[in-house]
Amino acid sequence: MGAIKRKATPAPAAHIDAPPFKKVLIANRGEIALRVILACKEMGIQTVAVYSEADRNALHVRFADEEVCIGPAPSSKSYLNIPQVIAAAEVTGAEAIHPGYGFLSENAHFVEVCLACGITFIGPSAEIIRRMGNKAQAKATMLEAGVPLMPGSDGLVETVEEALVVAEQIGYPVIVKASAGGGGRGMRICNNAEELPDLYNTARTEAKGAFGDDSVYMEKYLLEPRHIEVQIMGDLFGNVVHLGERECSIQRRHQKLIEESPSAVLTPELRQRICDTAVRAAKAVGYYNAGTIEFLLDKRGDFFFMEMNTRVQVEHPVTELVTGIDIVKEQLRIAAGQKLSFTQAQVVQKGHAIECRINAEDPYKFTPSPGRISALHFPGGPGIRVDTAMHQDAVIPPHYDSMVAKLIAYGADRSEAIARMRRALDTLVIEGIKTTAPLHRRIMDHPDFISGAFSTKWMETFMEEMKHNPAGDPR
Amino acid sequence: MGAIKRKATPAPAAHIDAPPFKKVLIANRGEIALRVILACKEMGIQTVAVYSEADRNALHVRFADEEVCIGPAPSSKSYLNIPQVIAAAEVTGAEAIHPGYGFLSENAHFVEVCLACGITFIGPSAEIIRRMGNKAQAKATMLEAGVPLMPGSDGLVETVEEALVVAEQIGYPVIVKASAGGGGRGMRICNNAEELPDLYNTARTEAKGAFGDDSVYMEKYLLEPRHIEVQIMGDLFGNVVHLGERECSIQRRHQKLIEESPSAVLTPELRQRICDTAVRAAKAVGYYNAGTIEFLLDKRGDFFFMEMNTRVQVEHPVTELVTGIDIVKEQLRIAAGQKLSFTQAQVVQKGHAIECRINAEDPYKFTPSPGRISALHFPGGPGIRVDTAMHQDAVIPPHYDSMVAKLIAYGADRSEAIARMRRALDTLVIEGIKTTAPLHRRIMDHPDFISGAFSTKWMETFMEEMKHNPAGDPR
Amino acid sequence: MSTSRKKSAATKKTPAPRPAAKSTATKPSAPAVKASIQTIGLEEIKSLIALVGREPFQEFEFEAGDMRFRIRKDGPAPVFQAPAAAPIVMAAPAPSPAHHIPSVPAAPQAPADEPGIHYVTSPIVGTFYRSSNPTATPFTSPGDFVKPGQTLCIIEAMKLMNEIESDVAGEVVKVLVENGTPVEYGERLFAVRIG
Amino acid sequence: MSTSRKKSAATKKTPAPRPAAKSTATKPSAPAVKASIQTIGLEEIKSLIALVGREPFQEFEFEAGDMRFRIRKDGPAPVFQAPAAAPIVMAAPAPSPAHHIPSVPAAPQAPADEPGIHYVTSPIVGTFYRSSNPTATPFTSPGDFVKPGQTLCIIEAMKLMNEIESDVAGEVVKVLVENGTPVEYGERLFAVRIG
Repeated sequence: MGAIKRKATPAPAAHIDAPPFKKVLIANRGEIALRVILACKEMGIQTVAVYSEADRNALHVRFADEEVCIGPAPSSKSYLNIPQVIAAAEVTGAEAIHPGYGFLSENAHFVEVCLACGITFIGPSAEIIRRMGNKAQAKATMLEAGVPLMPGSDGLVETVEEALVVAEQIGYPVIVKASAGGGGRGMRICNNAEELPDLYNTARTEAKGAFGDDSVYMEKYLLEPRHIEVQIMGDLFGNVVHLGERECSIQRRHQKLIEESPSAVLTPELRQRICDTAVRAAKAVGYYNAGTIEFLLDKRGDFFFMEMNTRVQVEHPVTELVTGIDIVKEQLRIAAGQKLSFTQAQVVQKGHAIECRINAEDPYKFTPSPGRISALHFPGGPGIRVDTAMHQDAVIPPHYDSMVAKLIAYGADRSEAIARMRRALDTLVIEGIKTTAPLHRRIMDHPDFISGAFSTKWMETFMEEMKHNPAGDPR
Repeated sequence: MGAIKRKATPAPAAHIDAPPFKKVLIANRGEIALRVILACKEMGIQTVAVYSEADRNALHVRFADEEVCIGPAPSSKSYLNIPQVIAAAEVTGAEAIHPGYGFLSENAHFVEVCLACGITFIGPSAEIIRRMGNKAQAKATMLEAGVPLMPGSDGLVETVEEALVVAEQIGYPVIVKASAGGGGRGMRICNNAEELPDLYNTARTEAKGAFGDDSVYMEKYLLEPRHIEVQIMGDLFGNVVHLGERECSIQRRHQKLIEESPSAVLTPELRQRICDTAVRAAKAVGYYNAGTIEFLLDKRGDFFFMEMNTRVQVEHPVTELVTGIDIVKEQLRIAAGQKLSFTQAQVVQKGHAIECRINAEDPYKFTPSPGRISALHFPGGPGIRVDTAMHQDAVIPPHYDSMVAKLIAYGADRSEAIARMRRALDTLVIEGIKTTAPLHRRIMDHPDFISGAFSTKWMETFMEEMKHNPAGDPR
Repeated sequence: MSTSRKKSAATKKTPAPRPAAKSTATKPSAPAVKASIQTIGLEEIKSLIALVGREPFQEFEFEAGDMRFRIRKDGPAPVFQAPAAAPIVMAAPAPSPAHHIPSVPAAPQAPADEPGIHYVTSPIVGTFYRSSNPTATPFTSPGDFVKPGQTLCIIEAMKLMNEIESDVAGEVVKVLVENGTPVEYGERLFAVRIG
Repeated sequence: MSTSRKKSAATKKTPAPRPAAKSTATKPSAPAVKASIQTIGLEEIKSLIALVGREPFQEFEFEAGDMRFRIRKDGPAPVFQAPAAAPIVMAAPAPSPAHHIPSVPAAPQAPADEPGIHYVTSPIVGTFYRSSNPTATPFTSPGDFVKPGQTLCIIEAMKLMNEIESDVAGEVVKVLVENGTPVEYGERLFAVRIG
């Protein structure tokens, strides 16, 4: 096995602003590790890649200035292994660590270890991560900041009588949920007071059987909500701005498949209201770094706080394309103690961007399809951005997530963005593994997608349609 | 050999505007053929690729809806073979032909054949092409339209006395050129009246020896001119707008290597003046389609008409990136008789774009390097556009030009665009052939390039520098 | 135009059957409009003539049922430099084994060739016709013996009828293209068993 | 933390040498600054002490020529849950042929291994030291015979000294890493001829 290599890097050119860091370690893999490396390269920052034995030939390793093998393939022994990541930063002299998304990115303990070792964590403080990671605490904070929460019971609902009172307060339909629950069990949707008593009792019985705990709580149930999130950025000086919203309603089992910006359904007034609310939410926790506030939006234009992600998001490129702001470079500047390089007034949403996540999965059954990529061609030309760490002959290891590429199309308007995404999917070649590209291609032609008439429930009905029309694969 | 294939294409979706044509044949190969196919796909136009036997496995063939082999590898027997191209349009029922650049794109005869056969040529009329293709006629037209021409003798200069008078009128330095000349022979640069008689006579003697013709003419000689060109677009209704300028001074033997927009040296006033002049020039010939007016700019801000290109330019992407306008799609609309889809006021230059032409050549000796691409990775991420028809295992045939890809970097400003181009070149992998990528990488680090202090002569001095510092290859 | 198509003579080095280009004054008829127009009146003919007059055609032939007419204009010569008056007769390209023309990659999808079988391929892009007009008998059919220079078919391109000649002697064993369908450069038209 | 490093014990299935983790109270010194500072005055020492005081170091040792000093702070314990006072002793990973851990691809750049030679590899990322402190003799040198469980070197990571033990018995034939240089996970440290 090879020793830690230091590669020759061109001397930083005179005109570049002093880089915010000399050397940054990227504690991640795949496309996001490469994305951070690209940002560092643009800023004249030296990069250290860490990798597991399964990723020896990965592009993030190839393109970093230095590389350190930190463990065997399983994440728990490599990318999630805090002492190994820290030791890699120490032996290479990296001043800061960018966590990407996933892995250690929202691990408050890791942030504390970085701090203790004198390494800058490129993200918010451990305290902010803890506060927003704890659902109850996050909700309490948001309530205080005047951010709308999903109406619901104040804790557990002990009796049918109480359930009826709560339902009357928050309005039907309501959902009764097992507090120990998950996976839809111990969960009942009620449309009116008549059916509530029976459904309440069934939910409790089912919860008891499934989890050994029959305690339930209640929330308002949105029939066809949209997932709208707001990208925010804050610095250490208390400045917080938003970069507009992203529409992420095309999702399957809470896994986003397609994201776009702007949303096709927000009026300028509603957009302003949601974005202002997100800024208020971020300011309430003294937020700094890139962050995302996720909301559910109902048909009447009411929106409710879901959660905050305290890291760069998979779908950040759509926001970068419509605003022209490089979110990852801004993260690096913020972590180095610089002020935000732009004001709210300078953030302008222009054009439309759509991202399709291309996963190594069967496009209809979603079973993972790891393996070797025998032929590869990524689309290019106007308005297409590809974020990927794949290459021909790359082997997709079974140990990590299945995303192989993000295909992002930009156009002057939504119609041009869709047209470009279609032809990008038509000129994408990935052979040797199955991918979700054909699924995306079908969605791009679907009247609901084209008209923007979809909710977070849409993929379910779409998959049903597909079952009855499996032959319509346009590829 | 396979028959003409018709591939299944998804039905055009409801929301797309009626496509300007039903079916377009692309009379070209390589990246520009693919570029036109992408534009057609976005507009719902069916595409027909033509190809020579050497291009059987090319991507423009793979991604077109139909494909017709039109001849053996040599261009003269395939891509330049007018009857074969026309016959391919006839048998496939293509209504229009997009010529790309090079090959038949500025062939007035071909335009006439298209007309005679009832096929729309996507470009200007044969008459316009003839007029702008003939140097004397183009100059006369420009003079009439008040476009500044390079000061010079009115025809041949017969005697030393006449030479001295002309030189006095146009100002030193002047250049004496053999009217039959080329390649620098029979050419003399004179800085003052004292050296003129001798140099004038030497030029004539050399011209006589080299070409058997000692007639010479004179022009003003610009010491370190810059190549500035203006992208214009006109429609059949007499509307002509400009899309700003491109700086193309980084060239070697009149072959452009790097192009950018905007130019780093134009003041807003000068930009306005050059662009207005270009629009005037295009209006003077009743121009329609995309076109480029090339100027030489001297150090004092004077500029002189060089020539007009009546087709889409290799470097059109830099303009597309800073204006957000899709030039190829606009060409298709114009040819179908639609009005320009934007006004001059709607054209806004935003940000900065740089293009590097990656050629299959030795980066220092420029000897062609055809062959098989054994490994390939194109850079992605924010601000990078790649226009290419290459793929891993592609074989670059020796019959055609050596450009394998256009790497285009976009940034909020020139500094960000340069930084992105650097990291794009650093993450570009092309194995199996030599390319000019390392040369571009060095130029991106050169203080002259960074400061914008270069002229069309700059590559000569840069290549000299390289000879003395061949080891400095940053890759 | 015609020279660039006489591929076989120029590129062959072995003493293989070498068809000579020949000129002929006989003009095969244009492909007939084979639609359901079985009868046509004087007014229709007049309107066709007027239409042809407006179009930049040099020549126009029409045939329907028993009727057949032809228009030829003496206007400006057509802009492309082709002998407009006479059809071009050309030879099919000779077989070109890879070692003769190394710049042409072997077609990867070509099936393994049967020994003794020669394929007559199309030297141009156009529409393939087996006979000089729809009512005529085909130039050749399976079982016929052909000799070099013998016309095998017509390929129409740019309103011109191009006779394609055999470049070998032998028995036609198969016609590989349907009458009236487009063919591309190099496409196999006939399989001929040499001998 | 220490459990995740005891790779050999957890993953081995064959009855191979299985070193036990052991604890030791002796703390090896930190690596010396081996630069060209041959003499150093009181002022320099003071400034070094001040510097170290500001940094979040637990311990600092310095050595130049005859001089040697060491600083140790009793500040707040580091936030990570590691036994800060004692170094962690861990076993080197046992040889892991591909059929035992198929998820780990064979390193493509590894040269063909000499038969009978076993490589002791690093179970962690850190800085490699051959001895417990700069003046001490190396734990092992070429020619030495080692047995399973014997300490071969120290790897420093996160200010902790981790003793690396041999997982085989045999003769050390080569030390593959320079003293004081960084090593990564899986990097070969010693070549041992088994026997």
